Amino acid sequence: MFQADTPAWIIAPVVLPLIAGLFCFLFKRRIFIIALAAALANFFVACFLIYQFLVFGSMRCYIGGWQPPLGITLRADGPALLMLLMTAVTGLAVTLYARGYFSCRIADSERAGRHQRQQRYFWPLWMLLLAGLNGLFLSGDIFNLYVTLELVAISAASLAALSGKPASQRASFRYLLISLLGSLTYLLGVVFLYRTCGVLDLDLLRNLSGNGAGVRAALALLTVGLLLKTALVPLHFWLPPAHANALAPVSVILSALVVKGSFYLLFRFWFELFSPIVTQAGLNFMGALGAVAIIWGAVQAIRQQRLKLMVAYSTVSQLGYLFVAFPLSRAVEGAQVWSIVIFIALTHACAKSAMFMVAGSIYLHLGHDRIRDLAGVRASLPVTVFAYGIAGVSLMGLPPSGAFIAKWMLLSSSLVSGQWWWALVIVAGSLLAMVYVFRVMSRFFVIPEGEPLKKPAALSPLLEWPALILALISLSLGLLAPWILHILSQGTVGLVRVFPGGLS
Amino acid sequence: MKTGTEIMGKIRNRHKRRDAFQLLFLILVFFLMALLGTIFSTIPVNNPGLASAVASLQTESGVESPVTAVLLNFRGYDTLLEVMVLLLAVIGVWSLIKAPAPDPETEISPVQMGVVRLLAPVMCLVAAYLVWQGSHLAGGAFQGGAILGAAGVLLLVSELPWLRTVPASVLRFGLVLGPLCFIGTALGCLFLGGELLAYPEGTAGWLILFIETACALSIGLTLALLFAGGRPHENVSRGDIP
Amino acid sequence: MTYSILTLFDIILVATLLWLGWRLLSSEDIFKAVVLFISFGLLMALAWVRMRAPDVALAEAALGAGLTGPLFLAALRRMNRSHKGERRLDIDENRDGDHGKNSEPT
Amino acid sequence: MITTTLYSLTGLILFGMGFHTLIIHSHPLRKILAVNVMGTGVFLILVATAYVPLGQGDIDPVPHAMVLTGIVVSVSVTALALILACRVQETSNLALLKRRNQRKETKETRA
Amino acid sequence: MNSGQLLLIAILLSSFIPGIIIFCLPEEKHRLRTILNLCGSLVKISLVLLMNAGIYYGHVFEIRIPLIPGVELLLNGDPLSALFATLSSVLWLLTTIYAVGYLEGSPNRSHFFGYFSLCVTVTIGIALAGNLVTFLLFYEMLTLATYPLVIHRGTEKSLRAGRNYLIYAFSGGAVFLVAVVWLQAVVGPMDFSAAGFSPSYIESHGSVLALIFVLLIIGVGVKAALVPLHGWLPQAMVAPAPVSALLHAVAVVKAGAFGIIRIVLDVYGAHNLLLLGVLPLLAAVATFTILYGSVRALQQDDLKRRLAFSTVSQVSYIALGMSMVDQPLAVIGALVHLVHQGLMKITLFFCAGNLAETLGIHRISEMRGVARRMPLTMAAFSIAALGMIGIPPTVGFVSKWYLGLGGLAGGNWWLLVVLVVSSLLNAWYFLPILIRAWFGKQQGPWPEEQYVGRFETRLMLLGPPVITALIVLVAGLVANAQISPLAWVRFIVRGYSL
Repeated sequence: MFQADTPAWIIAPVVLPLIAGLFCFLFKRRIFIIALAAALANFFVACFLIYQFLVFGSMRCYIGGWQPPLGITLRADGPALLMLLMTAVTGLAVTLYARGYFSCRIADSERAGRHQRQQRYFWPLWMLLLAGLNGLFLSGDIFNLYVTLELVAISAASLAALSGKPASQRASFRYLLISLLGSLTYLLGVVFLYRTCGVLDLDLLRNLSGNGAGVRAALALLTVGLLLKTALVPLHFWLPPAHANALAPVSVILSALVVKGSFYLLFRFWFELFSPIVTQAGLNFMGALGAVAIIWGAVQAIRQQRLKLMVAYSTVSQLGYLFVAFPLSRAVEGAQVWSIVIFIALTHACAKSAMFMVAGSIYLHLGHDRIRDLAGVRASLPVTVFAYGIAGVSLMGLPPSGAFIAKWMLLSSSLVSGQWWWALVIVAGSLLAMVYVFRVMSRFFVIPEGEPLKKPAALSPLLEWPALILALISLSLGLLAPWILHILSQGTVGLVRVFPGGLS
Repeated sequence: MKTGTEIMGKIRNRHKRRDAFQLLFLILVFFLMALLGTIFSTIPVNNPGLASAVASLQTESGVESPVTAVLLNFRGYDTLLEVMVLLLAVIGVWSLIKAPAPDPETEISPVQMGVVRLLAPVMCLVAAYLVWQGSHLAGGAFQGGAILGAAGVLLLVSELPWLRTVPASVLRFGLVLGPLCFIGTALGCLFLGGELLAYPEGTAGWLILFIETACALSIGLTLALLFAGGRPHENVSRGDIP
Repeated sequence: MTYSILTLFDIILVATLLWLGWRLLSSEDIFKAVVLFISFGLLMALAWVRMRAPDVALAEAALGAGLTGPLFLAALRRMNRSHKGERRLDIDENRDGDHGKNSEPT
Repeated sequence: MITTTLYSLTGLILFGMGFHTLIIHSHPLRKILAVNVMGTGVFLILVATAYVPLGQGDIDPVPHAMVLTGIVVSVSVTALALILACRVQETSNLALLKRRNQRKETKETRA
Repeated sequence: MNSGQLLLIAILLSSFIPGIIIFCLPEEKHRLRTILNLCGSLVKISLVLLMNAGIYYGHVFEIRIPLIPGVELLLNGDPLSALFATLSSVLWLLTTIYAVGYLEGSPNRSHFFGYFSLCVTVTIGIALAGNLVTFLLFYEMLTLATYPLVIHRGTEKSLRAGRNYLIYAFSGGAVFLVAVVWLQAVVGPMDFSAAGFSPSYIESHGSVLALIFVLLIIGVGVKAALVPLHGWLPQAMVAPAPVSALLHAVAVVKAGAFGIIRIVLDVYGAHNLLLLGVLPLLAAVATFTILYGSVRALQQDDLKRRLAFSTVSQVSYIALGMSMVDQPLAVIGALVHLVHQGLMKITLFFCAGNLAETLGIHRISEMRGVARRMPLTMAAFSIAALGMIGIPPTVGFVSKWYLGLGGLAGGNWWLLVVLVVSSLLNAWYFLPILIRAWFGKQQGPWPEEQYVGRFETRLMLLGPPVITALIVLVAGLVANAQISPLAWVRFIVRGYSL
């Protein structure tokens, strides 16, 4: 019934977390086991789907057996599968980390009840968010994408408010309103598209959309809606407070995964669905916003006094790189465009999760995250500090991280096409990243004066090792580059590039 | 005295600046909407939409109402996720806050009680009817669920004492029932027919009704609990009623 | 384009809708705004019927007016109650502590 | 045709009005109301697009289904946002009161 | 995977694995850590020597790891990399012994030795890099691995020095990255090879290629401490003495100088550079750096700072020699100076560290009569200092001799002037130290005498400088023998058919 080439496997990454989310909500005990099982299954399914994709090619699953234009199609191509894998890997690490995090907080008896309650609601929300994200990456229907966007937005906003601090709730309220505004703008764009083309399926839309004013207006609306959710400067104002005030595992999820979801859609629209009507001016505009984001976010990150806020502003800065890829995509070899974005996204997902995990662990350990007072952490949390260093190196884009590969491609295409100003921005951005990463790093090396008053207990390995492993993955992504390129070049038309050395 | 007038002046200035900003923004929004309106009205409408596609497959869908066919058959996946969104809202609300304790001072007048006693069963009936007629007329799980939810709101407003003693686990089960039945059916179809949500031939009508009934119950409960505005008192759920 | 008596009806309906929308968004009093919102929802249901969308009309009447309105009112009441101050403070503090004692095992 | 245009423009105006209010006004409930009005505007455009006068053919049911989905989503989001707004107000009031009480206490101790 | 590839991997792992294990070791396992370190470095030396033999007999050592089209990691053992690898691995052994003695009883040693091992791994990586991408990879990693060593003391002063070091090094790295990408964009992917890229590009992209050359030199010049990019080096003196030795003689500055050699010989090639006409620029920068470093060294009273400026000056001999790449004798002088300067400078730093650790002497003014208290240390110091001045029969003389010959052969008489002036300056700042130490009279007690024992200081501190000083002498005496740095350099230069 289920052969290796059955397209129905595609729905597993959506359905498994959904069911897990339902059970996590229903049951009281062993929630973690359910969530862990789902995260593990999700990871294996993602791996299997990639295997399936490599063997049998791009898959399409018509839900209910109804073909487009009526039915909804799920499709698994290279970029979608890589995003899926990114989510699965990060998600697995977050699941483990969250377990350690909540156990550690519950062990502190003063507020055990509140922390237990947070844990109780964290798991179903996280599982449903995971399902929503997977659905987003796989969906091939523009209205279904709206529903998944809402699924992601609601669960993300609830997660952001989970910590119960007034600041986090204010930030979460603002986040909810912003993502609602984004969703509605997106929906208006969908209405424009439906009015023009009369179909909702992405593949059909690509053929039908043409070059009318309606399609342009739809693209503008979809873009604005998704930009709000992606937090590109100047629409980034909601992100730092929401990400910095949430619980540590939630910050990881929001920063590493949620913003990627809307960006992924945006990129799909600009380079697949609407590529005929996208103009160089539009691409340059997006690139300019990205350049401003890189510099502005990094400068803000340098100015922060708290570790979590610093990491959050670094997200603002790193998202800029994704947009600088826009104008360079067409510059030389249009084929490279997905690979640049995918490398940045994958590296950032792993490295940023590791960083937020580190920030959370340090917060648990010290009771604060003031950058000035981080002395002595190195002695008590060596693994965590090591993870921070490696994640920081990946964010700076030093070789052999995935970001280095992306930076290489960006620089190369900007220099070849003579748009050297992007190269300047990229180099300046990575130098600024060096400043904010090492501003914290150097504090770790300060040897504290006198003995600390009480030696805090060591943290559980669940809090330290997932961060290190993610950081190592992000650093070694550059070495996995041929494999990633192979996946990207397999199905996407126009991405086929002959690899000189041969891959098999 | 002088400082006082200065402060007043500053406040007025700030007001002026804000007013200017508001005006500017108003003009901006106006122009944006005018632009969108112009574009929208100039879109040439030469596509048939999906009406003909739906009409041609209507007989295969197992129901007569086209909207229900789209909702629960052609685009059932959307509806599945949407039911999840509803559930998610409840989880989100529960994670935020406890349901407010009943206000002991409010007295329910006997007239209101009477109205509630009368209305609630009628509304349940209407809801059941709406779900039933959803297969061929307007109506369906959402409408039925909404009426059920309204009945729940009515009960909540009238502060019936037994409402507070409903165990949280029952509520959780009720909330999950609809989505679970939906996913269960979808998966069942997957295992029997090889496609998610592809109802086996001839059973579509009944399966849709089954899903709609379960979903209507859950949606009604969801809406009522959203109105209740917070998580239930969990200690009740363990049976030790105070 | 054909103009009929229905067009007149449309124009009246649309004008009322816009007027209600404007009033509810700009009225000083939030409570009034919520009441206006409920009537706006009911009128929308009428518009849906006019658009030959009875399903949507039913849903709008039940959900948009019948449930969203009470939700707003409940939230308004809750907010006003929290304004009153001192008494709520004690309750809220008890809440957390109370929950700490009855914490459920996981 | 005229009906479609009329209602879609109304929807667009509602969307714009809601957007304007969302940005300008600061009260959380007003913001949520504004989002609801915006949503209604979008739904109105969508349904108006599908409108066909009586006797001139079948109505396209897909936009109706989309609007139904949208309404349900917007109700659930509204509920969540309302509770969040209440919670924000409660906690910030709480912080305010605590600060006020502390100030009172310090005054008393000083006295 | 053939035996050559296995050998390359084993060379890298022989310090990497001990490093990782040392990170995980608890702080108090000193003996195990020392054993691991020493075993690692001995294994590494023997493997490197094995590779040298293989290279001499024409074996091919090459590992290619493709990343993306046009970008691949390439490890390649050629005679030039053998030279640098041998230098680093031998000096690492000595520095490790010295560091074990130096850091006895200080905190955070497992981190220190962990980063120490990583640092050497990365340096060997630089030596073995077969193309610019690989070089860049290890070059950036070198910054990362040395940073914790520079700020090891954890004081505000060391943090400041570390910050400056990072800013200089990563800015240089960024410029280097841009240059590498640009070069690849112009001439396509290329490995290090004697020929360089095809001269046909010079006609089409002459000015761009010249600009890229300047950017590349700036990129590596930061680590090679070419003036005005040398600012970090004197500040980094706050680090412990073994780290200074490592920075100056084994890893960082040497990596920069090695990078200049690679760029000139293997990326551009002598022929292309003569066509481009950028060599006089390099010569000017190198000359200025030599003179400026010497003059600044004169002004320093702090011993380590004087040595640091001396490094700035001395390393630029390599750049100066490379700027006359058409003269084989000058190239020989430059290449052999890579080794010789390392030997001499590490001796000087070991000795300075000994003075500071044993007697608390940090300033030259405090050194009166110190030779009577620590005769062996000061003897080693004197040999190295005389070598720096270029007095035969030390190795310093050999380098300067070849550089001078190369200059004369090319008709560059100004080179002789530079050599003479800089040697005079060297003498001017080294001889007073020697005179003060040997013939001065001790005035009052030593600032902070910490060690009183059978020898003048701990054996682990005394051994390494004495050994390196002996090598300085012996290698100078037997420079013409079958096995000597000079012989190997001649072997290298033969391969370039200049």
